[in-house]
Amino acid sequence: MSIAPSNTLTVLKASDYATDQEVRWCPGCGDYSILMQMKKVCAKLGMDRAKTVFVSGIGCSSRFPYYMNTYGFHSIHGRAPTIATGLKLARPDLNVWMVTGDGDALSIGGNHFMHVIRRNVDIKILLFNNRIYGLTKGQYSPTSEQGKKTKSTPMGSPEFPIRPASIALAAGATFYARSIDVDVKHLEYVLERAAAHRGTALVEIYQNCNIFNDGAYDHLTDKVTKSENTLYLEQGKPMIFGKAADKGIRLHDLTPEVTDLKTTDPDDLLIHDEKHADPTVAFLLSRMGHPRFPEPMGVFRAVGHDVYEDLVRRQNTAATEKGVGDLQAMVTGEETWDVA
Amino acid sequence: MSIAPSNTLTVLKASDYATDQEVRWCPGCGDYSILMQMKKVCAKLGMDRAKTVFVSGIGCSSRFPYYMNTYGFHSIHGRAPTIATGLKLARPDLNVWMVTGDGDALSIGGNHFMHVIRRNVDIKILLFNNRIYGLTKGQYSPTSEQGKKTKSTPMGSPEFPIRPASIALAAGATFYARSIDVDVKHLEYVLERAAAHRGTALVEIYQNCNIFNDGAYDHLTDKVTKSENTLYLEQGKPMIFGKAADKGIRLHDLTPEVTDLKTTDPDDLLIHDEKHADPTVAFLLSRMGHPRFPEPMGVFRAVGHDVYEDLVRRQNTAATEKGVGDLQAMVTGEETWDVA
Amino acid sequence: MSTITEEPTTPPGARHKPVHTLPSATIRFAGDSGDGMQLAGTQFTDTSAIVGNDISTFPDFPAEIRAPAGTLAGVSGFQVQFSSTDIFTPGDDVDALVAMNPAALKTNIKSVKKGGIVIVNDDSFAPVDLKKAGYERNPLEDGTLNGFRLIKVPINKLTSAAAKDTGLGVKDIDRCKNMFALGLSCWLYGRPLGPTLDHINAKFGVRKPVVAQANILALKAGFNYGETTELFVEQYQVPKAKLPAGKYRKITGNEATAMGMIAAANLAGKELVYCSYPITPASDILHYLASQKNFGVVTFQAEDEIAAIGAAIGASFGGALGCTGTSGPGMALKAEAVGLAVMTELPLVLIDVQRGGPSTGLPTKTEQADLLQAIHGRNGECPVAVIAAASPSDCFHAAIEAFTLATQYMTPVMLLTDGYLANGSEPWLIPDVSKLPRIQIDHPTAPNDAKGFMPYKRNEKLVRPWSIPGTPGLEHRIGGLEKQDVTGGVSYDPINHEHMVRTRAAKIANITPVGEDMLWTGPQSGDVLVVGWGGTWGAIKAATLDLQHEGVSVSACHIRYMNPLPRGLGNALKQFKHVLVPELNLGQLRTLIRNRYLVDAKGLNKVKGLPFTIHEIIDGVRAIMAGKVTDLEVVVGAANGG
Amino acid sequence: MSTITEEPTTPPGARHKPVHTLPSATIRFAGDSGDGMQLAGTQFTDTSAIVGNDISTFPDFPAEIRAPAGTLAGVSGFQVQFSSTDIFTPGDDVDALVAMNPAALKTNIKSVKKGGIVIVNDDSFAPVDLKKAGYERNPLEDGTLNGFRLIKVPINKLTSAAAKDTGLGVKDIDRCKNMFALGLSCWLYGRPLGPTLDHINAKFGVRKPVVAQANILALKAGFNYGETTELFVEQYQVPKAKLPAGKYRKITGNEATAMGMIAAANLAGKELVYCSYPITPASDILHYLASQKNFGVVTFQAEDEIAAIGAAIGASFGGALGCTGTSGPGMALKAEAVGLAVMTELPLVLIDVQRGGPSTGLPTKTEQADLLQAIHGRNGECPVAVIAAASPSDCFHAAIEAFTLATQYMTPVMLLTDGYLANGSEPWLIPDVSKLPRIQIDHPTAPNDAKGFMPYKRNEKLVRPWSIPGTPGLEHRIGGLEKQDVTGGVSYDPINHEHMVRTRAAKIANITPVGEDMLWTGPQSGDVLVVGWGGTWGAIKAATLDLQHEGVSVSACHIRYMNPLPRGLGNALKQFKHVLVPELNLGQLRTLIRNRYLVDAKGLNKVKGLPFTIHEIIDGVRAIMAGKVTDLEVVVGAANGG
Ligand SMILES: Cc1ncc(C[n+]2csc(CCOP(=O)(O)OP(=O)(O)O)c2C)c(N)n1
Ligand SMILES: Cc1ncc(C[n+]2csc(CCOP(=O)(O)OP(=O)(O)O)c2C)c(N)n1
Ligand code: SF4
Ligand code: SF4
Ligand SMILES: [Mg+2]
Ligand SMILES: [Mg+2]
Repeated sequence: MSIAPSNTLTVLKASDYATDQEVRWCPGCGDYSILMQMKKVCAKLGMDRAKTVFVSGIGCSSRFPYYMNTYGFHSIHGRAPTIATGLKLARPDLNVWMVTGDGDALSIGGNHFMHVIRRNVDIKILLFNNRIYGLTKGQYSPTSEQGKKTKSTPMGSPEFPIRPASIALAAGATFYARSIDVDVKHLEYVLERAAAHRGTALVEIYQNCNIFNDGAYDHLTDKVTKSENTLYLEQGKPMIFGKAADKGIRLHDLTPEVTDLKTTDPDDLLIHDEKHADPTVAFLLSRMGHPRFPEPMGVFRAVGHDVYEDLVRRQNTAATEKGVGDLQAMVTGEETWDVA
Repeated sequence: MSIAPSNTLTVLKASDYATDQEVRWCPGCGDYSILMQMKKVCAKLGMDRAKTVFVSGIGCSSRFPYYMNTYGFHSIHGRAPTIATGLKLARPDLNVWMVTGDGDALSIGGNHFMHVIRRNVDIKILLFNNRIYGLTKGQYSPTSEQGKKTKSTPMGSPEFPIRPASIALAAGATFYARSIDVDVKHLEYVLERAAAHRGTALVEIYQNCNIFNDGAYDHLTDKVTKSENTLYLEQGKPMIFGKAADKGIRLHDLTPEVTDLKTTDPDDLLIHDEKHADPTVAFLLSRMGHPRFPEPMGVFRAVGHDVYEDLVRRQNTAATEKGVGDLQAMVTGEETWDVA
Repeated sequence: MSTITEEPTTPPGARHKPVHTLPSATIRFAGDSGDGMQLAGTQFTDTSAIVGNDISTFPDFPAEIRAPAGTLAGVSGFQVQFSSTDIFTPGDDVDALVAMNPAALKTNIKSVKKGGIVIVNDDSFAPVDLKKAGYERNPLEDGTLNGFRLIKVPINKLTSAAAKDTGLGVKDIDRCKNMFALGLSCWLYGRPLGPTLDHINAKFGVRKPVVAQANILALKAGFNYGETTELFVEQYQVPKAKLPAGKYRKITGNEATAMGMIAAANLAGKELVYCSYPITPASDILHYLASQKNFGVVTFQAEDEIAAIGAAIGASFGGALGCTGTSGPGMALKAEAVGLAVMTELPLVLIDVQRGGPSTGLPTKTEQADLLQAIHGRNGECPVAVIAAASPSDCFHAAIEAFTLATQYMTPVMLLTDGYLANGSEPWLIPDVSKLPRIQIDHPTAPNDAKGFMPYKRNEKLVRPWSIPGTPGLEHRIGGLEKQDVTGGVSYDPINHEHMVRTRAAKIANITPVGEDMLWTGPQSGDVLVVGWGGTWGAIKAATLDLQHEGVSVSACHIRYMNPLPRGLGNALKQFKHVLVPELNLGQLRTLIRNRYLVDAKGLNKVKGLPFTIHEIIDGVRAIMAGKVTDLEVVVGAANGG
Repeated sequence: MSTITEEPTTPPGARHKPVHTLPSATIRFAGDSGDGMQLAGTQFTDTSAIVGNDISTFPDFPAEIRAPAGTLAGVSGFQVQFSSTDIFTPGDDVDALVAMNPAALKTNIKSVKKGGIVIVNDDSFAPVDLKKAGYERNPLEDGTLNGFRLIKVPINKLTSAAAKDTGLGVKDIDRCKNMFALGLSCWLYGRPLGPTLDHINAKFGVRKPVVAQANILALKAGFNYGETTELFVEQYQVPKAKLPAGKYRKITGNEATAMGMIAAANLAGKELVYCSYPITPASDILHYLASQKNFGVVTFQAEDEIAAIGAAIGASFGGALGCTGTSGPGMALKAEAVGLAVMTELPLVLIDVQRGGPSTGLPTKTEQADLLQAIHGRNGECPVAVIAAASPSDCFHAAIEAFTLATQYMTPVMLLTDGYLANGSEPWLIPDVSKLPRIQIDHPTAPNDAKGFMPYKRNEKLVRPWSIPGTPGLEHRIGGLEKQDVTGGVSYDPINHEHMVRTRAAKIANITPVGEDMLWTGPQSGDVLVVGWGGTWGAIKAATLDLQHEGVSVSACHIRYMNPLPRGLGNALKQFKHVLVPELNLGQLRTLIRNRYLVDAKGLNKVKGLPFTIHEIIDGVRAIMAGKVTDLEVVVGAANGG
């Protein structure tokens, strides 16, 4: 998949990736920032508009393709992974991005989500996780916290939230990263990393729905608490966080624990390795979360692996090398007889 | 959910749980043994036939309910978890078992499978994993090894197999155990453990399909290689295996490795703890497999946790305590006016 | 709850200005999604109902949660007709439009009667506002509104002036604009402010007294503005309607549907297990039921529509009243599982709140295009009963009937409503629930045959017993493979298969209605019969009555039981020269009628995401009487897609 | 490939016994799933084809993979009619039955003609075998078979005797039983052993010479047994048929469908992307295509049916020929996504190999009950084109036509076949592929409008351009929300919605067939018109010809284009006194015809999981001519489920 323009050498600006469609998200919605960073990254990488396709399901987040001046497909609820898979099978040359929400990807679309990751189709997935159903006006989603009061759960949700990262890693994700709508630089970095990955790259973006779930991520955005609650993952570096970089994560009896750096031997700290062959450590990170732990942000996992459409296409090549199909021969088959 | 008979005190034999239906699996199919062990366990625990329900999807394995003289529902492909969930919501008093296959549970039914586990509905799931679609005569399944040649993949499957255990643990499984059709004692033990668990208990059973995927588990059944390839998990015990119990599993740089006990300090060995609050270690076990590792058998995880239908029902109780619903009052509502 | 005395309410402002009495009037509030038009409309409606008018409402909101302020996409409207005679629709044309911004004016002006009143918020017509709405020039000046009675009111300024002393922030004061507009409207039509004042106090009084005060001030300012300024030369009043005596409430279709379900469970002495995946416009049913847990209602928000119906089937198997509700796309997903419920012959109620299709279509708009999906949308010969509600309050009874049929016949029953019924409201003479018929359900407790329990041994209505787990001695197994009759065992026997296919068909074909299967307006013979179904009842009935007053020989037969069709229908159709079938689709009921009775029924079809106006029906009847059938036939042609 | 001389093949054994010449004969091989009956039947068929007979086969196997040996559930059968005249069905009644065990005898004896030959494997009628089959007493002795020509052969003993010297294990030798039975049958009907010998050598010759030898010995032993023993007093021969000259092959419906798809891709110069989830009886299409990767065919075994259609839509969006195939339950699951393809107006081919329903129903049996699902089974007004294949080989052409329509009209096209066509086979005059018409496809490369590229700007056939990603300057976005015509932007505009709904309907309604939309047998006017569709073509045609020979004024019109219906159909129907519609359902095509043309078509309906016999059709025609319409009308009543 080539993402460099084939047809032009003119340098494109972020605004060149915008359509004439008026953006119809609520004022203040976190989606705006994600759209902006995406356009920036497109420009920075000079993505070929003609060869780029944004595929989405249904939800506020899934309106995304209308706002990108590339090819786009706003499909049906939960099915974007299937459309993206078919598109890549037919057209491995395209640069395919998928946009989905926590309901679209993990509720109705959970199975396709799991299987596209398992197959490692070469697409980039942006999962807008606002922990709510936005478009249908505020019911809890699979990522909503237990006990959450919503339109459909006036007495609180009885369900245990799911961690997209855990599911993805269990399905064999070759790339998983996490960022948040308002942290524009970090988001931009993560999007670039996803663009560079070959295979399914899942980016979970914490996104604020200021109408139906406002403040879901205050602990990660609030000036005061932000740095105490965020663990920025850096390849090869020990896991340290806190405003004063005074806390770290170490393993104790196979479970992570927060330790005070003053009293800890730095060598005991976990070292982040996104290339770790075994997904277990990344899985361990996926279980860490507020309030017991800081939320890991950045690239959890990025490993190389065969890509589905390559393997499929290789079979065509191999078969064709033994001789391109002859239609007449096929229709004729082995056993025939003549009638005079 | 009471599983002791309410209506009778006569002791039941395994044969009492058999129906008059002739069993229609292929001669030699691993399903026969599973059926036998299940009936034994029913008898041993004196399960009340009237209060026990077997729900299944579609597949050879899903024929199971017809052969159990309890209530049964042979539903549609992949949807058994949804039927079982509704049944438990309506009837928390019932003892509900679900029977499914690797295709039924992980292909078409993957999403429901994930969600029923996430909700921790109090059902027992028997997943017959023969790594093939049996009933449709031999296409590869999501658990089939990459490169597998089947009717639908004459040049080998291009897909990367999924580990049911990994997915289940990622979804928050409170109980996961693994056994194999021919190891009847072990299977019986595991089924008993599942019966005793409150919440979703997933039992993955390696099952041989002698027609379309014969010998898939030879490495675990073959007299010679069996003990070298099997790691029996025992609560609180170090992970040791091998005919001579001469090998163990230890962690090195956060990944498991096989070590020779002669040269290893026993304290370095991993100690199995099915009660570990953090699912990460169980997840680590779920990644271990032939040929690099012995296959862990037994109870990976068994932790207590709120049960979905309890939480739902508690809301009804709480609401009702504030006053049982008055139909006339509801129909009347707040704002009314009189027309004389 | 306020009571009304016999003498008509004299509008307080009536002393200053001439008061015209109207039989009925229609007002529409239109503004930005953020302008609180739905609330203003609702309050105006409640007030009108309380003063004794008959009312009918039509809220109309955008698909976006909150499209950018000032844009056409963001316009939210609420129309209400209030009347001294009984009415059946929210009104065709609008007598008075309240437009809070240019976008609202642009999207709604077409519906205003010539000479109608147009109240605009003058403060929101700055060039930038006009641009957002796509106006080149200012419509308030360029003569666009000639022929209307334009009334420009600086609502922003007046509102802030009114509430400035409350000390409330500018933003919050601005939020009171809708109350000013409401107050003004109340004055115009002589509506008391009391009910709204009560509402404001109930809502903010205690928690946010300042907000309450600001809203009250704005409301009163609006009222007084009408009374004091010279902008209005006259005032109107709509006397109370002669409705049957009794206690009334206002009700929407979704509320009625949910209440009907709870009532059904109650009447059957059963628990209701409602399983659903949110989807517009059906979600409110889930929301309502989730708030009624003290009725023992169990609600399950499933991971998708398939899980929802699966859980409902599981609940029914367990002996509860399983139900699943959705809209068109969700119903499409349930198709395979409906087949399972048909094969296992379990009671199940499916609710389809129809919306604009195909595919995602027009999620917030109304349509009637899921009828043939309801009847034919499954593999194999897979019959289910289908009922359609005719009005918002009829949803209550239709829901009870659906559960009655489902349990009495051990079959899935589809209940069709639509976005118009779901969100529209009307006054409802509150029923005495003690008078509602009980739903009799018997679960067998002992074997029904010498050879043991036979799960598919049928009664004279071809219905099998509903035996539930937990019953000793009745252990049995069901599933989706063809069943042997009587024993319920799996059977591949050809004779049995044919027998079962015909038995399942006959069971449905012979259903006896438990409610009215058709609603007649007028005599059962004549020139034109207008045959309708579902949410078009109001418009068709109103049109039919109007035409009858003109002496036209027309009757209306509104079908509530779509499958099986009403017994008498075939014969009834033959008593008329013409049969016209108005539908908000390309002719779905019509295909059923033509096929079944070989009657050359013509279609009057509208697929705009909007309900019929009374005039559209009237014109249709006139056309068919004038022999203008070929025009309609074009429509018919398209209807069949071939 | 063997060539046939003009003179009929004289059976080698003919010198000893009288040879009767028959115009045609029907033989059925029946035994345990493990007995290799499908192979015996296939070989007998191939041989008959090679000697120049017309042939038609009907394999019939159980839903279980391998039910317990000797049980009724485990019986697998293969019937073939071979003839000297051209035939259209595998035959009504069986002239000769080969029953390898009691269960096979019990389940098949009813289909044997009175006086027919019944060859049983004497060695498998021990008490235990009888018990497994549920026989109280031995049918070979208790007179059950009086009236048949019973021939008891100790096949086990004779087979092992024949092959004992090969040194092959007992189990393996036992596996040669079917070859003995085949050899005997070949002798009986004077078929040469050559083709089977070739087959055995090709299959085992090199790899397993011993197995090959054993099979050959058994085959010859069977043949000689017939010739030498006195059990058979006479022998038969069926001369070659006068088929059009040319090169022939045998073909099943699933093979033809798969080949047609590859041919279509080839003719369009496109890649085929076939996305499917395994399901009986459609899986073999996936299997076949997966083995043709050297044609650039991409096959995708999806996680479920919804993923399969989603991927097919994605592939079509990318510019490939996207196709998804399944059976009834799977088609039900695809309903929502079909709507997406309709809204986005992308080419898509959906194949439904119909099986017995509803729900899981009878997975391995045939039925025609998905027609109305194909036409109406989606939310909203959601028209698609529907084609139905009439015979196994017709599937080849129907598949090409489906892709032609899909790409020429930018629409989903449903291709309906059924289990009978899918697994049944017939001789096929191999087409010269160079004579097949190319499929012309143009993807725009430049904007189609001054204002830029307009994805929904239509041509005179109302078809939008198929512009694919990768084309600079044509970037655009599509989706499931209602589209504005021309621009393709999201639109909630009422007028546009109605326009689009009618445009989508008109586009389908005005499709011009690219193949024969109806197949006529007989004149286009007369007393009775038999209207059929799909796999019943053979039986209907044969019955019609028989009746015509008797001088009955009957014609048959077989519909291949189900939506839109053939242009001339309405008029044609009116040229007959009676219209009879035989269907393997409760009257689905009939409802379409009655609705569309208001013709009082009667139904002849069979829902047994089995194809029509010729006599059933003949009796139906006789009944309708005898005015026995009320009986049929009962059927009609049930057909409408109301
Ligand atoms: C088949 C189907 N079911 C349900 C819906 C209604 N629906 C639309 S979006 C949505 C969930 C949106 O939540 P999420 O995916 O988190 O997206 P968000 O709006 O929060 O960005 C639902 C239930 C639908 N459009 N289609
Ligand atoms: C909706 C639907 N799709 C497909 C099928 C066909 N089908 C039946 S079982 C099955 C898979 C069986 O595999 P598995 O679940 O592993 O069960 P097994 O037969 O191996 O025990 C499939 C694809 C079906 N019955 N229904
Ligand atoms: S509802 Fe929430 S997620 Fe949707 S657009 Fe508005 S703010 Fe954003
Ligand atoms: S096909 Fe395989 S899984 Fe199915 S019954 Fe036969 S042996 Fe068992
Ligand atoms: Mg969301
Ligand atoms: Mg399997």
